[in-house]
Amino acid sequence: MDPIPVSADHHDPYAKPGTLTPAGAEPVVRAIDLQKFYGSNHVLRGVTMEVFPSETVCLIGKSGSGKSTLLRCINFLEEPTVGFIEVDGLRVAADPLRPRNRQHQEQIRQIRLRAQMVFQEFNLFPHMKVIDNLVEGPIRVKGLSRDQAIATAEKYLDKVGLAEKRDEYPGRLSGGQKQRVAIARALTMEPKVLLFDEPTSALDPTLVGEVINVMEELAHEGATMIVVTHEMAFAREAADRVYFIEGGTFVEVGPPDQVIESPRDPRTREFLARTFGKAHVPSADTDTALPSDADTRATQVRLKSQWSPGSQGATSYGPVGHRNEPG
Amino acid sequence: MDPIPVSADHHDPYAKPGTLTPAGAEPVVRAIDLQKFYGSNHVLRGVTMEVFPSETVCLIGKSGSGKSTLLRCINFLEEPTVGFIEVDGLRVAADPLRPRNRQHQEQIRQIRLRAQMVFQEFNLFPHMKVIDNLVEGPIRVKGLSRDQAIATAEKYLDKVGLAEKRDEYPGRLSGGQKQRVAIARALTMEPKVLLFDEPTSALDPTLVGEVINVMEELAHEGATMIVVTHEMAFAREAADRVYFIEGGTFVEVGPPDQVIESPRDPRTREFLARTFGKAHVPSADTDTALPSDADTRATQVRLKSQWSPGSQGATSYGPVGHRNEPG
Amino acid sequence: MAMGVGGPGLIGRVSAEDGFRLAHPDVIVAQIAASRARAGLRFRMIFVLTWIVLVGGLAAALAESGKVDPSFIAKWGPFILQGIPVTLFVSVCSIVLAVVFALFGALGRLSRNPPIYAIATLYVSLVRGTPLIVQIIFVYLALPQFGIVLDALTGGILALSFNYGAYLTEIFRAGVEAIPRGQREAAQALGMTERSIMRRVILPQAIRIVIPAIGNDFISMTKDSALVSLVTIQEVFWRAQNAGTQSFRTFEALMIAAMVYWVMTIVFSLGQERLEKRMAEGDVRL
Amino acid sequence: MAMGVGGPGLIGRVSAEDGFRLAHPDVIVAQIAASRARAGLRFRMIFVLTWIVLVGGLAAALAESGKVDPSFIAKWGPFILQGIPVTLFVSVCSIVLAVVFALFGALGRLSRNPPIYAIATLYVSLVRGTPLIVQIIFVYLALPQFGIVLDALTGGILALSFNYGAYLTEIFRAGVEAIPRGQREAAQALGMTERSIMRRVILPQAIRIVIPAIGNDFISMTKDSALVSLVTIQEVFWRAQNAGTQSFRTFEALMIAAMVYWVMTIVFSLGQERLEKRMAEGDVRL
Amino acid sequence: SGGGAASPSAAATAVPSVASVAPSTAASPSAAASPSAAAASASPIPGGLLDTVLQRGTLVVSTDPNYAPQSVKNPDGTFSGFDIDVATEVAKRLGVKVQFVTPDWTLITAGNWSKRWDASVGSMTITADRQKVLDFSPPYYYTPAQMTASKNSGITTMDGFAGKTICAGASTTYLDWLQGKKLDFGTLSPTTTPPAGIKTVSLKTDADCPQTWAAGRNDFQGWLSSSTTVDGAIAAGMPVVKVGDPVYFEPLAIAVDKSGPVDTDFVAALKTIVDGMHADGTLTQLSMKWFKADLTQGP
Ligand SMILES: Nc1ncnc2c1ncn2[C@@H]1O[C@H](COP(=O)(O)OP(=O)(O)OP(=O)(O)O)[C@@H](O)[C@H]1O
Ligand SMILES: Nc1ncnc2c1ncn2[C@@H]1O[C@H](COP(=O)(O)OP(=O)(O)OP(=O)(O)O)[C@@H](O)[C@H]1O
Ligand SMILES: [Mg+2]
Ligand SMILES: [Mg+2]
Repeated sequence: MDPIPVSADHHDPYAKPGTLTPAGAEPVVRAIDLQKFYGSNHVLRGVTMEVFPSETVCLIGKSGSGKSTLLRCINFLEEPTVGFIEVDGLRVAADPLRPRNRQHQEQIRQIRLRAQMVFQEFNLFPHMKVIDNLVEGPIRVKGLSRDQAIATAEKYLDKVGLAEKRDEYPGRLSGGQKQRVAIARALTMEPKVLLFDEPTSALDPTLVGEVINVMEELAHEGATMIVVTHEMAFAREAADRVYFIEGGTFVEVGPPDQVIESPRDPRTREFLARTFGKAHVPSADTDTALPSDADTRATQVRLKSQWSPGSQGATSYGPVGHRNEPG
Repeated sequence: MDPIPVSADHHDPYAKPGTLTPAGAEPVVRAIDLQKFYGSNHVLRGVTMEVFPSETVCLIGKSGSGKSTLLRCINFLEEPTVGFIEVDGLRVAADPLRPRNRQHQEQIRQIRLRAQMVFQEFNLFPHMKVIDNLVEGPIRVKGLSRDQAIATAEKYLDKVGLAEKRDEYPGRLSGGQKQRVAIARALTMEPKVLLFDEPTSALDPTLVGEVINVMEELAHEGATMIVVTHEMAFAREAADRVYFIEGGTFVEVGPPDQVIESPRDPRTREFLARTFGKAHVPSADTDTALPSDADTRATQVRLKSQWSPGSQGATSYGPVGHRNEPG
Repeated sequence: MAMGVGGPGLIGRVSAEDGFRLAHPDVIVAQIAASRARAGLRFRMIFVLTWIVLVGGLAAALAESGKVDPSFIAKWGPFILQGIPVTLFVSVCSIVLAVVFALFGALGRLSRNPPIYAIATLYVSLVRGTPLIVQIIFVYLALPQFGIVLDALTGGILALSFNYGAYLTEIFRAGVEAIPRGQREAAQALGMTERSIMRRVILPQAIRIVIPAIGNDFISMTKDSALVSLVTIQEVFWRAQNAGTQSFRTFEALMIAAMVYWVMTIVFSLGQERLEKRMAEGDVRL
Repeated sequence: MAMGVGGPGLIGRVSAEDGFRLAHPDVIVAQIAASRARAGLRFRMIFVLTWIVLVGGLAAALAESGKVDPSFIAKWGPFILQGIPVTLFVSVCSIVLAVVFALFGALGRLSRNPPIYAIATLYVSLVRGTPLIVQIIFVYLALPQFGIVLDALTGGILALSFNYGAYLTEIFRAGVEAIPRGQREAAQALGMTERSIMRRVILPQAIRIVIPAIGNDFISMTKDSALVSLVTIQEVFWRAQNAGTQSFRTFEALMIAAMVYWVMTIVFSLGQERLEKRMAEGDVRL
Repeated sequence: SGGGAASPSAAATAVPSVASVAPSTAASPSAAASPSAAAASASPIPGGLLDTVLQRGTLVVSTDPNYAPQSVKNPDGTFSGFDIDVATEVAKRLGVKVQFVTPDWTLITAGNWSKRWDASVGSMTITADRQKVLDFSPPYYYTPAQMTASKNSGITTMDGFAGKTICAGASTTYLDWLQGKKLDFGTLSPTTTPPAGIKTVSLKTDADCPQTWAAGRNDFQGWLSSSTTVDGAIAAGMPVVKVGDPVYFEPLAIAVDKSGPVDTDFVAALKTIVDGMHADGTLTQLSMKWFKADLTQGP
């Protein structure tokens, strides 16, 4: 492999402002020429991705293709080997050879609190009540007063429909409720972008819907989101752009109706076939495709085109308040 | 609930000799008016089942419906609460109130070695080589000499296509290989009947085929088998009779083309729909039904009608010897 | 037709016209539950009986043989029992101090600062590598050489807690490492500093994991505190030895001491069991 | 446009025409590996240095202060070291015997026969409930009352192994219970008798689980064997105390003993680590 | 109680170690009576202690080698000291070899030896309490009990100890005396009483007390032990000063376990031997050798 040119001014050729992006906005997240080695395992082989405000992008790909690694490099849970991360105008370059100095550490912390992550395994703090899980970050990290923090926390807890679980311990919640609390915890930090790493993979199939509903809601309200997911129905409905990653590089990028419904690259096509069964192989008329596992769930999900604020699908997940309506 | 009459002479109304059963043979396994309580949980509510020599019967039903319990009562891994078990003419009545005396224990041991079980989790002995796993039973239980036992063991190891793994430790085998060794271990006991409790549920989907192949082979060679499974393709292809159990009683019993292809009972129909997706809902022409998860695997399986000794399907699982050809 | 053993189980009745008729399910459940309860009761009774026979038999045999002098017990028993508060005081103080040592030890063992890590590791290695009895005498004789003169009680407590601190250090470290990596990551992702993560997220969870181990160590401590008798602390064992040698009845004296320790550990174990059960039932699930 | 810190990492070169050019992946991998290795080496060096400074500094301070007499060490050192074979002999014999006790103890604790279970439970409870020092003297004094007179060495070994046997009993029991239920069921399903199941399936697996614990207990045993000095066994601690008392230099003598024990435990721990690693790598995976 | 200490150099002569056995090389002067004066005289009681010893051909003697110069274990593993020489000579006169074992002092004084050893030649004080469980030979020497103070306590007179804390070895007569117990040594019973209002502490052995001072601790101000031990401590540089005259003298004798085999003939034989050793000057010679003073004649 020959040396690759790296430049801080590289741009994601596929990135373009999403349907909800305010005019003239700069990208919130830029990952530039990102590479990551685990030992000699070359996991990310130079990826460049830009996400504009109020966009939802989905990251799909086989197990081990580097999806989580990319997401975790964005908020420096993993130290990238080469490249740049920029979140909300804050740029930090990869620097794998030295421990980070204080100034760097502070920059990284600033990036983290702007790019909040929701984990597959929820990772709620089990020794704290739900409300304390939510206020921990704002109080310790953003220096809010407890009262302020609680007010914000309650707002977002209400948003995910769990106001009444305020004083429960996480151990007493179902998986779906846990993940909704985790989303509320991220929202309470009022970040610029939300990172989701397979937020429904650890859930019982019957509980996937309630979490997907919350995420859809957020997407439609103009939250900026990067979502690693296997829920094709979600990607199809809510994503502005889908990145298909394989072997640490983007193989195909585009709007969902291109990447998912009529993939051009044979690798994408094979992935979709293998992962979701043959029912997903592109067909002229999606509506006539026979329902399968994933589609059974998809019935709980409203298509973006049909969605309007305040409307409730057949399956609701409790009281949900609506933030700023996208113009 | 009123007292139920229990009689040692009750018969399974659905049982009839299978296609491979020698004329005039008595049932190998009889479970008569079997009931099982776990504490106050009434798990088996009086089931009667008879299996003739060389028959393969499949047991299907929802999680928690009592499938495993029935199977485990047959070889007394669970003590039944009410009823009789008869294996190869040896009959033992339920007796939950006392510990079993020596004579009973010996009878139960005799039943166990005639009705060999294959577990979902393989349960190979990890501290013994494959060959030692196989000869342990024959030497300790049947009193065979080591040489005799090894000869038998090698025969069956060859049969499941794992002759070359003879001196491996189980830890080094794949899931599918483990389960094939477990089947060989059961076969080496030369039992009258094989009991399978979801033998492929713990396997990676790509490994299911090799185990199903071995089981099909056995079925076609005239082994007597009771199989708890979710692999409808197997049931459809290999079963003489399918028992659908719900809430501890048999709801529908019959040949697979009735129970699976055109179930009469609404509970059966609902179960099939829920478990296997709508593709399984009976349709006039099975071949035109769209492929689904289970069907993808089914392509590795030969239909009974097409099967003939010595023929190898598209997917083979290594050298397989053939025992007695069914007439 | 079928050979075999056993008639139908006892649950039901046989009548002439329709053979065996099964009892109502509720009756079956009740009968099985009753049979279980009977078996459990029988087991416990035989268990208690065996203990009584063994312990009582041994006591009776000793009393009969004349090898044991009841008047000795009457005379010296109270003297030995007076050691219990001392033993308890030493044990409680030592376990508290040991937890403090262990907290710092564990932070050191988890530190990525090489000197701090090295010091903590040396502490653990040295203390776990030498006998407690050596350490107790050592603290008694060594610290004064550096001008630190502690009274015997303080010195004994210090030695015990220094020793247990090292063992608890490793338990605490393991407790911290048992916290799933996701907890740290979630806190990092929130933007929390390393200090906050440790103090707010990791330690509170680790401490709960570690409480049973502290309980176990406390129980051991009550026994190991016998060794501080060597540095003139008049706890149960010291008193027993003293009483024994004075009246040439070391055997009886030690028997009394053994009983005292046994009862103490049984009581504490019961207490610990209840604590653990309460923790398991509590709201906070880890 | 973007504020932020840091230029591109060091891996590559900047050229005029096309900005930054990345190094070959192999070079990147090698550079990172080298940087890791350097950091690791630095850590280990500081670690060792800290130990040397601490231990050496302490030794130097003591030597300088005149509190420690080098001639004493020269004279009595060899005498104390001669206790090592005795310590080892006692420890090895005791651990072997303890394993035997524990095997029977664990079978008893797992038995559903109430008297056997009760006896095993009493054994564990009594032994774990009383101090080792009491037990050692007790065995020495009590057994003769029943006409059993053992020489000191046998008695000491018996007391130690009886004690450790009780602790190992519970470890063995836990080891047996850690074997997945499926193993027992598979053996039952083959028709094996309870005896065979235990002997052929459960115990061989349990023993492998339990080997590290036996190793740990052996290391503790070398230290606890110091207590058998009370019953005249001339192992390391006895010799140290003796040398110290005779020459009024207990402090130095105990320091030598502590070093001896420390080195022994370090050596054994290394041995155990290697054993565990070998077991982990071995063919047999549990 | 035994008790004495001296610089290790006191161990001038090598005496066989625990296992090995040999006649005394240094201690026994030519004046020693012909061997086995007592042993040969009367036929021993069958199964009795004397019978056992003669049958075995070895006298097993317990000694606590924490008391120089009475009993010392040398760096080479051999024993030496006054008691060792006495024991060796006694065995020689019994016509048997000698072997030493080293149980803890508290175990020796507790009796119930369970035949683990035959006799204690360990400078044991004859007390009425001990006579309940042990039989004694006549005293083979007498040690003065000497009160001492730590150098930095500034105490110089017995009155200075009033209200202070005083240390003694565990299970010693010194501790008993300090605690105000009546010591019953027969005609030698002490008439002195301990200083008023004192408290006591006990350490494992006598020699631990001065070491505590040397280490810098001041848990106690006084120490009571045998003058021989005190001399040893002073010689080893311990910060100890003698205070006043000896407070009493202890008759020290060979002890035998009462609960063991019948020992009347053995005790009789011991009496003959000890009396002989007094008479022929053997004991005086040994005392001069180890203590630089004749302690065999009593106060
Ligand atoms: N901490 C780590 N150390 C070493 N290798 C790692 C680490 N994390 C991930 N890898 C390796 O990096 C590669 C990519 O892992 P990654 O978790 O990013 O995949 P993924 O696309 O998220 O897969 P999945 O769908 O299974 O979550 C894999 O080969 C994995 O083994
Ligand atoms: N050992 C047991 N003790 C108590 N209850 C049990 C036990 N084993 C099974 N049960 C209960 O018995 C019922 C039937 O269990 P069983 O395992 O037979 O179901 P199953 O049909 O095999 O389900 P699955 O498909 O999940 O294996 C369930 O309600 C289960 O909770
Ligand atoms: Mg991932
Ligand atoms: Mg089951």
